[in-house]
Amino acid sequence: MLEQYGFVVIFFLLTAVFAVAPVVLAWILSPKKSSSRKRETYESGLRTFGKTWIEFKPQYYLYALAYVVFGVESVLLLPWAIAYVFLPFYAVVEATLFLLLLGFGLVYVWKKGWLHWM
Amino acid sequence: MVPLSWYLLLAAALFSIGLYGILARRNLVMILMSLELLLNAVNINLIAFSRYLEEGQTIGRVFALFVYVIAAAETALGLAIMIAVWRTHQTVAVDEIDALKG
Amino acid sequence: MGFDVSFGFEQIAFLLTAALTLAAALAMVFSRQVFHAILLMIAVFVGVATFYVLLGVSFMAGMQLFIYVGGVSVLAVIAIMVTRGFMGSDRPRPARTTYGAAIVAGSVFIGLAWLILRVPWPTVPLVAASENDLALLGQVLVSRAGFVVPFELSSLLLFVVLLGALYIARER
Amino acid sequence: MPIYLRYALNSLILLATPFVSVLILIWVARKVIARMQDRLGPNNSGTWAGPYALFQTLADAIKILTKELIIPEGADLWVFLAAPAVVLGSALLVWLVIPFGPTLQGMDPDIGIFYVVVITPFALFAMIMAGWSSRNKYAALGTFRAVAQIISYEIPQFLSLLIPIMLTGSLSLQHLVLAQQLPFALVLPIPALIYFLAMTAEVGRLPFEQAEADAEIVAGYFTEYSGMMFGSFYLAEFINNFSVSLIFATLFLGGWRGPWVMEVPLLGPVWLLLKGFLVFLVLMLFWGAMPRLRIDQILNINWKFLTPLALVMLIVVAWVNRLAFDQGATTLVARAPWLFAANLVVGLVTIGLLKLSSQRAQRRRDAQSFELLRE
Repeated sequence: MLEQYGFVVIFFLLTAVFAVAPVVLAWILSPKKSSSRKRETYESGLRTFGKTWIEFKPQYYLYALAYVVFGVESVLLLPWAIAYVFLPFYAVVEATLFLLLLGFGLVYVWKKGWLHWM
Repeated sequence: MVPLSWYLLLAAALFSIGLYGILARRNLVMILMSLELLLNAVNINLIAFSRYLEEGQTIGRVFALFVYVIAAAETALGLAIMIAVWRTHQTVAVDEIDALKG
Repeated sequence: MGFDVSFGFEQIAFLLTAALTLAAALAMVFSRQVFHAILLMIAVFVGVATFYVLLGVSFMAGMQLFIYVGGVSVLAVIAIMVTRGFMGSDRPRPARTTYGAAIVAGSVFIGLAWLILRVPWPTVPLVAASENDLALLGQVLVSRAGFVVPFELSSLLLFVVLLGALYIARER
Repeated sequence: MPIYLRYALNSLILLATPFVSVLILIWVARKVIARMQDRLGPNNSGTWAGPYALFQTLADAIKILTKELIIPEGADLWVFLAAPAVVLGSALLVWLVIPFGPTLQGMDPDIGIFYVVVITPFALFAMIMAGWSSRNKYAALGTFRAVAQIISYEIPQFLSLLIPIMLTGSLSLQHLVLAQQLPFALVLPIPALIYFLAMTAEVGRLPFEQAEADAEIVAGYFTEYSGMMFGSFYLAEFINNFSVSLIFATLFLGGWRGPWVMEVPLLGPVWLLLKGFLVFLVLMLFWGAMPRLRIDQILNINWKFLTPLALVMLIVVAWVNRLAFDQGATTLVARAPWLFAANLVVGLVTIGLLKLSSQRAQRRRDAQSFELLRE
């Protein structure tokens, strides 16, 4: 039964080869004359100053949060969408309720201004 | 097919590794991630059981789906709390966040 | 016990994936860098998804990757990026705690393994895998005799999580 | 034994296709954009670049292969090296399931289009790996913007993807093509539009080009990459552009369906590549014509426009399709007028609401400037 996955395994292995090949090829062909001046972190031509890592706004987290909630929600609808053709009418009503609740959440967050970029 | 016991042993191993992570790490992110390992172990069990022992093979999968929902919800809330704690305490190590009173 | 099986494509694939997954999981809980731990966690998730493919439920493998790699891991990365834990490594706990944790986890595993090996589990599935039974899954999920109440409740849960988490994490 | 050889050969063909087509498409893109900006673009100025400089891309590829690979100090070596491979690999993996013809497809797994969806996060993680490992402020900034943009647009993309799945009742890409007695873009113009915009944002093409934003943050998450490591990102970007075009053509433009395809099966890939090329051309025209939106505008468009619209469309299509079905319209062609009318109504209402909100914003701005004047 799993013999069909033979193709997938071979395809995945070859994909890995193809993904690594360009860099390996370049590593063979390219000159290797590294110097500490070259290896400096890029900073528009200036010498690097300060911490190279800055702390970011929690704002980004809010979007990630909204993404995860919406993603899980829509992925839960996937089995429903596949079965939609065979489902009775009340299933449409259920999915509508499901989506309306989510939409209500979006509108609430929107009106509260929590998705407003600062 | 692979015997069911192999899957169960695998899930048990994953569960124990996750448990170790929860007990031994200090960073809140690491703890939440170890918790995901536990949930993954549970899901392997659910799906293996539904595949081997259930005739319709749907109930186990539906349960696994709900476990996914819980996992996502738990991570989202846990990390939100972590960020709030970071803002007030400037730390994410659990043994330093015991001053919840003040 | 079920260990007297012939080693075909599937058994080898299982053992290989299991070894890689468990190695990644171990490396994850021991890694000092939190970001490396997240990358290793993704490796674990991919491994678990491979088990679902081996079990013949590739839909769950897709779900696993979508929710964990696309959701939870991204969330974790962004969370450590906005706190300064991102660059920093995680200081280890005192050795006593670590040994204690290892002992607890080890004994839990031994206990579970002992319990599992005592039971004569089946070595072959009850029924053959059915082709494309995703529609059945959807029907069970939203039918009144099935799981429609948890289905709607999960929507409610996610709604509450959206509001609650945004309320906690937003800037004041 | 021969079966595995055949598998390997098929895989090789499947994997070589994106590389070869991208060599041509980069040339096309450069020509198109040059013409839009009243330039010649790559041309044969007395060298050996071939007629119309067709081999320019090949020459560039050889050149970039011989450039030095610089690894910045402080970089996390293995993560830094893995990122280009991961991004290229995830761009190539999609080609496993693209249906070129009724039987001409690498594989048709039962999760079909869902496979394409779950590949995207890996490319996202390659970006995060690149941005994290190079220890560079610009790279970090670019990573953040890229992540915020890509994860946001995944939502409307997925929601509008649910609509064709709903009408097909399957995830298999072959079934999705076979269900399109009419191309879904004609039946469902609004979901197609949402999907197209979200897809443009996913690959970071110009109205939504915040990840690279070369004028603001140098080159975004791959600032520190040089030589072929940069080349891998560039290659993956173009492969992604083309494969999302092909996926869009499969989902909404009827895929390999076309006249005489049943008589001559070899026409299947021709039709698909033609449709995909047209979508790709539109992407390139956007690239040449559009200004860059700010990150807050991009996120606002997503969360305050596309996502609610996709939610509404999902509900409306579910209801209208069911009602039409109950009225006896059992085929897609019979339901098409219903669905199209519903799309039209939603579209008009949306335009009306947009007008209203822009008027209100204008009034608010007027009031503010009036206040300023009075002071």
